[in-house]
Amino acid sequence: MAVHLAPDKLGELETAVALVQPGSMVALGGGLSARLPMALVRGLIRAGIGDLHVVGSAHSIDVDLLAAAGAISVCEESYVGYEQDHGLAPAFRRAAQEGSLEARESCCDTILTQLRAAEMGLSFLPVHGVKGTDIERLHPEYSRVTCPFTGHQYVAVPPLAPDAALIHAPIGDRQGNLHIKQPYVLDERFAVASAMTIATVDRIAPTDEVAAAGIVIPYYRVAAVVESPFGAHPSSSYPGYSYDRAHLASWVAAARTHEGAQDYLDRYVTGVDEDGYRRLIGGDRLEHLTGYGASDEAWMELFR
Amino acid sequence: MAVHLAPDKLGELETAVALVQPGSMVALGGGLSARLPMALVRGLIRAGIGDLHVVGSAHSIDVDLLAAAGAISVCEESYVGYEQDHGLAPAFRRAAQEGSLEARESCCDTILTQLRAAEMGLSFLPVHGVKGTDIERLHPEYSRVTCPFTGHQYVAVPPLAPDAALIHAPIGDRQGNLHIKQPYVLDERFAVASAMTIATVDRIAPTDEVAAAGIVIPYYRVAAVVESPFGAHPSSSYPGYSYDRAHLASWVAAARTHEGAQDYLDRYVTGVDEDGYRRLIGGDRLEHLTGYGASDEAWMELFR
Amino acid sequence: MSYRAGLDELFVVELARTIRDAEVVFHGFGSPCATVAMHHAKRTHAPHALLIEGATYAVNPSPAFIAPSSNDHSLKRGSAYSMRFEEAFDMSVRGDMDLMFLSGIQIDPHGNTNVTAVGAMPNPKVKLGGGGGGCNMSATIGRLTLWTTNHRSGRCLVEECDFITDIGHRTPEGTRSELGYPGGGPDVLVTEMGVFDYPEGRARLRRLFPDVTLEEVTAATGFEFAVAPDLAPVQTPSRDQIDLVRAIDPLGVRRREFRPAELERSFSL
Amino acid sequence: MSYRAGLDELFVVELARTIRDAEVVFHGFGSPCATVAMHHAKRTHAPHALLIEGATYAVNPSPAFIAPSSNDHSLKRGSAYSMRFEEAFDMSVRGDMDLMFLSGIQIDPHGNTNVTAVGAMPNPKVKLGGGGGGCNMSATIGRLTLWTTNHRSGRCLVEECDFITDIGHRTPEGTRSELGYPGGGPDVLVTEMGVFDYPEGRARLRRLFPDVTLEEVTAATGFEFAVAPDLAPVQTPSRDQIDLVRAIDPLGVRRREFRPAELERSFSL
Repeated sequence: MAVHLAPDKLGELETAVALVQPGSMVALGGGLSARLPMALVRGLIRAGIGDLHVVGSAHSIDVDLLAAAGAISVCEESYVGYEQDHGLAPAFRRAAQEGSLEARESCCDTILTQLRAAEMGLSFLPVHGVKGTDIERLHPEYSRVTCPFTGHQYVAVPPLAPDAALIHAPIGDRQGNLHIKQPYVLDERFAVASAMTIATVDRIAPTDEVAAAGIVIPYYRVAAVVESPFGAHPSSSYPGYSYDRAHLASWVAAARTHEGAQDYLDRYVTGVDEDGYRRLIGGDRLEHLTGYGASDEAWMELFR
Repeated sequence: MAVHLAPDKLGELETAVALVQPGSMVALGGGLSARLPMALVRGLIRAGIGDLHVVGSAHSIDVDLLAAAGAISVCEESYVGYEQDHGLAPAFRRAAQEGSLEARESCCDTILTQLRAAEMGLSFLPVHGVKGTDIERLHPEYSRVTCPFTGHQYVAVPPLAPDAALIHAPIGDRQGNLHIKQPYVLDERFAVASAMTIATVDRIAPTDEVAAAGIVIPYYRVAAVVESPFGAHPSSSYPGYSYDRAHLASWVAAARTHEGAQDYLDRYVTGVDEDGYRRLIGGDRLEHLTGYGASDEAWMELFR
Repeated sequence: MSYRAGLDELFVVELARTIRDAEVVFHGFGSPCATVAMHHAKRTHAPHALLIEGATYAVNPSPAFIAPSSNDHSLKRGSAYSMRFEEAFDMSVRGDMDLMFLSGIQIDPHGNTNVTAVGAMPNPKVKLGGGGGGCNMSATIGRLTLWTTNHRSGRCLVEECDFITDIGHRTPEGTRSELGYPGGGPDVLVTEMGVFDYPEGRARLRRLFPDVTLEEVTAATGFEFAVAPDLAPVQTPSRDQIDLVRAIDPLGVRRREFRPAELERSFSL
Repeated sequence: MSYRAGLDELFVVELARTIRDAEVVFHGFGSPCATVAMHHAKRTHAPHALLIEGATYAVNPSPAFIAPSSNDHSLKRGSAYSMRFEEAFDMSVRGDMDLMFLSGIQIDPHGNTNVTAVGAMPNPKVKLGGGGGGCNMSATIGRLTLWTTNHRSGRCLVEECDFITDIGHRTPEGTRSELGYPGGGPDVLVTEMGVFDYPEGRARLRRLFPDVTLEEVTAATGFEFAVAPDLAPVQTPSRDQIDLVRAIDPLGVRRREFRPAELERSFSL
């Protein structure tokens, strides 16, 4: 939660991911099919930074890829998967079942509450539910607290202050001011509760442009910013591009086996840098994903 | 905290203020010289709705006028006055000193925390300070709570859920969607924590225009909306108009005596409706306050 | 003259019927049937409902189609305002949401649901996706409409969940009121076979889809259940209602919740 | 060649000196001297400071003038981002703010301040404005710069506050650490007569304005205080520094904090 006041934080992906220490707690921005910090995830895998405690709400291929790379020790998310479209996350699921990662599953609202405790500088906060569910058993770090006014007993949760928040934004400036579109998911909370935010942006823009669009995460929360076009691919980064449903399907199919997942990692992650990644996906395909705005029909066709 | 789903809530000021019951807890939007809900305050005074428990952060003529009218029983604000410019609030001060209102002074952060407790549906929240100060003595409703993790003892505060939030916005639509500019002060929190929001707007606008400007308070929090041009006068309602420093000075001078304050109320509040109020202030004067944007020099001249 | 509707279409209309007008309704993610149902209700009997659109948290949008991912921006179309994440969750936990849709890979007779794991944690047989916000929200939201499209498998409606992710009417630790939970808990459970309610906090069969028998339901259900005295077939929707389902969801995303055999079921209207 | 500066100008430069570079600095409302000092520091020795502008909560603005009300929009000019109220307060209470300016109608030797009432609440002799956010913020912010322009009256620096609104180094209930407060408390007190520090949690005179004597300070101060062995005059600002004060605050809003007699004091540079 320190502030980051340097006037220019623009740098390379390799330098940015090196700010993440092995064994640290990492918050993943975005969620499901939107604004996942994929370039940073790929960068972490390339750099071999592992033993991570990842936290977040509902996520998909970001966690799944890190799990496939063996980079996660604890997964404290509320959901990992591809909804009804592609179902369970194969690599995450395999790692959880084998016990090579600890699935310390949580609830969106509990994580929100723990981040708020960190933001508010409080050593605990109460949550409404959890009591009586098996989620409580996965979290020996929770406790109970009794309201001094009503006598009601709540589950008490400790603050969650990640070492780093990884966030992708469509635009940001060199100082680290970031504009994102709703849903912000937990990104605002992550940026405040974490010791630092590491950001990728599709495009570096002048401060005036970012301010006119609306600064959602201010520069003093951001330790490093990297220009990474299509850095959220295969998730979306509106208003730039939609998510790549076919690519997600191909990953899920490949990842059904350990070998398939490793082949994908070799090909799309460790075998290339981000320039190479974009070439592999192909300019035509990426261009196609930017065409969602032409008409409702064009947008719908992306998902057919 | 009920939702308000009627499609058209546009109505008259008299009808809107009648939603406030005598004896109820009323949150005052805006703060200091900005976006005070003055038309609603004047409306309450005209309607003789009193015995109010007002809550808010740092306020000025809104509380002062209500105090002059004898409409406040409990004042739970963090500050009432005119900063270094015009100093203490004469009518509020007189009422507090005489004991005709209870100055249950609070702290901005405590009020924020209590509103958050209401928003989060929690029966208590801890605050950081207060312990060891005399503010705690003014609030027998506070308690203490011990953190189950650290053993630290915090002051615990109960939720604050006002019966009505009075908010002025530059624009809003008929359904009650409101756009305001930063500083939002506590208006977002008031709108959620209160049973209903009663709004005045300088101008009713189409929903598209309000959405493009940015809806800060959504329609389902708002029970009634009234079109009241210059409804924040003598405070500001940017981007429409700046605050009227000379008018504030004349009120403060008048209110140094009980009689002066009553003369002001007779002339500017109970003797007129809002149309009459604007005529008394004068079209030229109001027009002058809208001219702040012509140049830095023009803006500065308003305060010379 | 012949007009046939699919089970998926009847199913979402049945879900839509659990929404009342002028309510606050939410579903979260991974629930295309609930998404379609919400828009269906809003365009028919619940025009004043406040819809919170999936994981976009957009208020009252009118999307041109339902996207296969519930936080795609296409789902925000026409919405003037989107809630922040925290606004939506605060609203639910303080009890300002009237209805949430919730599904489960396992559902017990009390309406507890498991979306965490089949088999014992920490190294389960099948690690499922997880519960999103349900663990807290199920404690406080006005009432829950549960649904599953996997009743017939015999593995969904079970005597005991392997893991309780979201809270129903009672868990081994106590009833909702003993646990201090203000929400009303599960009100209705819609499956691809029929509809249950919870008159005493325990599932009771209330309706059957027209092509399903009580015996089939009994065979597929892992717990004993009461049968309502007025057990009857699900009310058949009108053709307009079915047309509306198709108009709301031209991609047929709702169909991805069903096994192929269920999608072959059709009904003459 | 003659160049004279007013006491108000020396005063805000002295306040500005308590700001270090690359710090997070806040003052709140009703404090034009602190406002001017913040902008002065930002444009001189603290270019990387993160300034939070009064009650606008705008980050690093460069206003064309200082308005007489601290939440006027003119104070936001040039700021790309404004904090929400809750962001600013959270930042302070979790200890992410380095420095806050705080004034008091009464200030005791421990640096407790009273801005609530002179005389006993609930029906005091004088009901003052109130403390804004100070009651919580003074507990957690890195350090506080206190100031008053009313030292000479003899009524401000008192042995005991009639009411403790904001916390200093100890109250009758205990020291900061006994109370569990993480912030460092008052670091400096600047008055129109001189400058105090708090080496052991108690005010000690460190500097005198050039036209003030130790005897005058002693006469005006309602508590006993130590005197630093290196007691010296306040360092005179440069002409450029004074010009900058005038450029930042062309309306002279800072002067509204001072009694007329103090404004007549001037210093040759």
